[in-house]
Amino acid sequence: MSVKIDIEREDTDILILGSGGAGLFAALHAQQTAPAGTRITLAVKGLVGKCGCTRMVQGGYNVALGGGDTVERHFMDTIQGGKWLPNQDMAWRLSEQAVIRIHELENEIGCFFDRNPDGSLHQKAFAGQTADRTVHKGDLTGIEIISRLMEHVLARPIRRLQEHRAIGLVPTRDGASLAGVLFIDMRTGGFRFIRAKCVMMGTGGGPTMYKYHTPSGDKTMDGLAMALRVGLPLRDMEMVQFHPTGLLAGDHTRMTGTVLEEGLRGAGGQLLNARGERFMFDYDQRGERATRDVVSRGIYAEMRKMNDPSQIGMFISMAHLGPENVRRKFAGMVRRCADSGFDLAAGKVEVVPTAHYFMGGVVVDPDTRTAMEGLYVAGEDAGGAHGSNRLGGNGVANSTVFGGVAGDVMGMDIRGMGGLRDPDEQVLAAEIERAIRPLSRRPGHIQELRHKLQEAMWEDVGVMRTGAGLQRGQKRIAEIHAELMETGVDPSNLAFNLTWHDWLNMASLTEISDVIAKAGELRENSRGAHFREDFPEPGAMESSYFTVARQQGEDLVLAREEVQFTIVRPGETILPAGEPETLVAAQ
Amino acid sequence: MLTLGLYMAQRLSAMALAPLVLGHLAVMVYAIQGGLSTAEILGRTQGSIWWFLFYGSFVVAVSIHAAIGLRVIVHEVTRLRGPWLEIFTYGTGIVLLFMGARAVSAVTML
Amino acid sequence: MLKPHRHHPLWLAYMLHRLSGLALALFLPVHFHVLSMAITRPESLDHFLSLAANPMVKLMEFGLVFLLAVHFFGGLRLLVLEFLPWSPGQKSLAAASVAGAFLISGTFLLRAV
Amino acid sequence: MTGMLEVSVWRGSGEEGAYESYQVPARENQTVLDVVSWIQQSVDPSLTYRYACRVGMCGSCAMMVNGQPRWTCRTHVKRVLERGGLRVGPLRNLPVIKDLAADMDPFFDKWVKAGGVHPPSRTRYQPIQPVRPDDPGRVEANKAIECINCSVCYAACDTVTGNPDYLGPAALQRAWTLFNDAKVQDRQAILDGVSGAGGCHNCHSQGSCTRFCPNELDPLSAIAGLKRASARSFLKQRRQEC
Ligand SMILES: Cc1cc2nc3c(=O)[nH]c(=O)nc-3n(C[C@H](O)[C@H](O)[C@H](O)COP(=O)(O)OP(=O)(O)OC[C@H]3O[C@@H](n4cnc5c(N)ncnc54)[C@H](O)[C@@H]3O)c2cc1C
Ligand code: HEM
Ligand code: SF4
Ligand code: F3S
Ligand code: FES
Repeated sequence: MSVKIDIEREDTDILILGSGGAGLFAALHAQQTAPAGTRITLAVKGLVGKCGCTRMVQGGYNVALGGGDTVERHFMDTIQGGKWLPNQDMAWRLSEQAVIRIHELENEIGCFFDRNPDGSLHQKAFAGQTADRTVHKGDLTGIEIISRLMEHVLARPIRRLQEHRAIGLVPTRDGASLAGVLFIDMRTGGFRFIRAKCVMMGTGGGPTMYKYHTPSGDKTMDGLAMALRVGLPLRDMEMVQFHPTGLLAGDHTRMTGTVLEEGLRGAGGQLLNARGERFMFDYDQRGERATRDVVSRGIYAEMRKMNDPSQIGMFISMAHLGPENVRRKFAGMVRRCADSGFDLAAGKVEVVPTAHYFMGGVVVDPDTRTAMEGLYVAGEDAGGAHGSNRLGGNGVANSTVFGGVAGDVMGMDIRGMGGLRDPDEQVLAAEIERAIRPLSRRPGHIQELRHKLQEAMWEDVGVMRTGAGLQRGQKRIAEIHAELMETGVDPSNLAFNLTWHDWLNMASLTEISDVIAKAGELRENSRGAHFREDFPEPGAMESSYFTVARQQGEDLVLAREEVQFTIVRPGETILPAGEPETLVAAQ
Repeated sequence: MLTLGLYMAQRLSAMALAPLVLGHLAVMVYAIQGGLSTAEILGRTQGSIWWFLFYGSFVVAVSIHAAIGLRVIVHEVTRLRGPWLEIFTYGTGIVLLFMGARAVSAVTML
Repeated sequence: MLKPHRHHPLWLAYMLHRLSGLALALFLPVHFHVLSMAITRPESLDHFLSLAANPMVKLMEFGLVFLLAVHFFGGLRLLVLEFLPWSPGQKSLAAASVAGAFLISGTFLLRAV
Repeated sequence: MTGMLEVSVWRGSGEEGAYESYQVPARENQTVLDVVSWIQQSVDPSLTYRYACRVGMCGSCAMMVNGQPRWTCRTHVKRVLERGGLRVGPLRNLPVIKDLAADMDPFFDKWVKAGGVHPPSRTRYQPIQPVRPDDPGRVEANKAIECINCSVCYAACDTVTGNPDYLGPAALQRAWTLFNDAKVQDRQAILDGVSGAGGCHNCHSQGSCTRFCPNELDPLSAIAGLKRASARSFLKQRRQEC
């Protein structure tokens, strides 16, 4: 084999993976909290602030800012939305700290969120909320948040490693602590190992192993796959949130799967089947206005009923609201559809449910600490805050809140830490071995494998699941994984070699897909985003459990763990007696 | 390569030039239409303090304006910068000012 | 050939302004020199001015006045754009300045012949 | 649409390289990014390009398409096809890393240099400043809020090409937004930040920025605003000195 392996080694004090809401906030807070002179490095798979999903946030940011709404109410909505599975201490931290974080974003970072005529922040309600709680900047909230955060990070003495892909967490010899992280410098194709006392992982999950998905292309479950390989427990791995209306434009275009915003249905958009009939009322009395999971299942069921290979999706139609009106109210969305060749305002656009968000993640405590000393996880990579379902607007709140917490906690913890730790060279070597595996094999079509995986996940581990399907899914995933392991990449030029990275993406995706399917099999009931046709009941809330998966040697070990109701028990509430159930005016 | 100061100098001189250019054009049209000879023109301009001030300010403004204008073009086309760019700018301005002064004195003084 | 990213009126207006400014700036020293001959060598100035009857020279003069007019209106356009609270009619402004330039230089030419 | 597209793509790293031709199957719904992706995924695995969001939000995917800068994820092939073909190159005015991926660092360095960072006005423990949405400053600031820092305008501007110090349209537009932001206290600092050697006064109002901005933003006017504001403050200062 002609591949020569050099590893560049360097040290830093605090290392942050990813530049979404979690990564950027961690960097800023670490810089504020850590002792002067602490070296901070931000490493990211794309360009700082320009990759990941925080930038793609449209709807907004959940935070209770008075006017009747309270942190308690936000907390209760989160617990109920998560069907009693959330880690309650994390959900509480999320609701409580969101208040500070939004003030920080406005006052210190310089974000500007939409105002009411009197100058106060404007808030609206997503489905599943009992108060107008979502702060937003038009329907481009993420751009405002990430652009402003990015500016602050760029202007500070924070070392940036862009287009650096983390491929392995490398522990110390005893496996108890993290020594550092192995990267590929994508631009050169070389390896770089960076030791750090504290590492925060915020690589943002991202269920892109589904045929239809919304997240950005750089998100391929790398973080969770790395965590799995170092033996960390992952929870709620069966919980994949589908957004009901993803654009369907064919396999050959990257536009397929991208989101058509929720507001379209809220404003009265209708879902039609191929015969032009509305069908959502067959599935739920709220029709198109039902929650994401319900509408996704409705569309999926209707697709199955139609069973027409030439006509895959359903249609969203807005024209009855008046094309001019639609064009004005949803200017961005209409323009986006027009760019792709569809007329949203006057025609109808074909849609399918699309994988949107991953609730599962690394088990952490409310301070973002993991079972491994020196490793912190925040954002979509961390499990627990949302339980079985994430409310719209809680995603970006989660990543910014816990990213900031991680930065603060690392800045404090590092004071008590000794020197840098030495890596287990065997693990390091094994990670490199794993990454260069395809370079010594005959080049093949990785994209085809990705299609296969996406089909398998969509069909067998998708919107509606069965025990048999989940088992079939595991089999298919294993076959794809085996085929991937024998598929090579031309090693002649590794500099910015996207095909090599496609291979690595596939490796992470297959590893995690398997966990999703197994966790799905283990959960024999239907909660939130997880729906088992063979177990359609949610099960008793009192005895709720969540799934935990961890790699032990060659085996993936799964277990159910009981939910600890540390703050509130099912059937109870922490809202004062006499509080109305909802503060949102009925539509 | 413009800083605020140079920019203001260039724009203010342009504003000054605007009426002066119009005035000059009017004179030319008048002169040509009237079929005036050189001597006749000079006869009117020479010794006139008003013509001196008119063309004098034209020369000052245009020297500033053109020198800065050329500076920008030279910088953007040749990447000239630093002291040489300053020398070029001031040099151009001074040459224009000097030649212009000679012309004005020829036309308006006895 | 004009690169594709330059195919629009504002860029063309910019280039026209630049070329006219450059040409004027190059012509200026010549003009000053000719005028200053008025005292030093009046007879050669006369000779020079008599050339003005020549149609070729007429055309050149027209060109010069045209350049001045182009630059003048282009300059006014920029000054308006930069100093007045701004309205989006930039393209019409650019077109208007060229039209104005033709008008002025045209009258000049007509008068001259 | 059926048949093949004739696509030539810039291959090379740094200063060196050449256009290479590929035949790409034409599809009904196809963006320029899809064409580039197809080449990498199906015929030439070594082709490098950059994208992330694929919906026009991240500004990572800009390239030169038939000589014009564009976001490729939202540029439908039909709209830009010339004689059945496409010519795709890396963004102008930035160093090329490899093939279609440009190094965007200079763009962001200038963003920061232009003072594009919001100076904190209050702390996280103070109430959020009330700002009326119809406040004229806010209305002006809102205009550029959709900027995705894609660098398309930067690639379109010939002043950037000629004057390497020039901060460029996007960074200056950001400064103008901050200048109008009611939450920013020190306006003069912003004007000072854009009045240096590479500042707003170098803009020749070429307008290519506004012409090509995929989000229909208007850096040309924003820069004119900065020129106006700085000229006013210049004159005011002079008057005070006298
Ligand atoms: C289209 C869309 C709309 C959404 N709308 C909303 C909304 O309205 N409200 C809401 O609350 N939430 C919304 N979400 C969810 C929200 O975006 C996420 O919950 C949140 O932004 C996640 O933040 P993060 O920091 O964890 O990850 P991200 O922002 O996704 O960032 C992950 C970062 O990690 C990097 N990375 C990945 N792998 C590696 C690696 N191997 N090495 C180094 N770096 C790596 C990525 O490049 C990226 O920089 C939306 C999501 C999508 C996709
Ligand atoms: C007759 C004398 C003049 C000469 C020799 C002259 C010369 C020049 C030159 C060389 C430039 C630089 C061009 C560039 O940067 O692209 C320029 C720019 C400019 N001129 Fe003139 N000019 C003259 C008259 C005027 C007049 C009368 C006006 C105003 C009405 C004017 C307004 C401007 C402006 C606004 C610019 C700046 C253009 C820019 O930054 O792109 N000029 N001039
Ligand atoms: S102004 Fe427009 S073209 Fe320029 S960076 Fe912003 S979005 Fe892109
Ligand atoms: S293209 Fe360039 S010159 Fe000015 S108006 Fe735009 S920045
Ligand atoms: S890929 Fe994000 S803007 Fe095109």
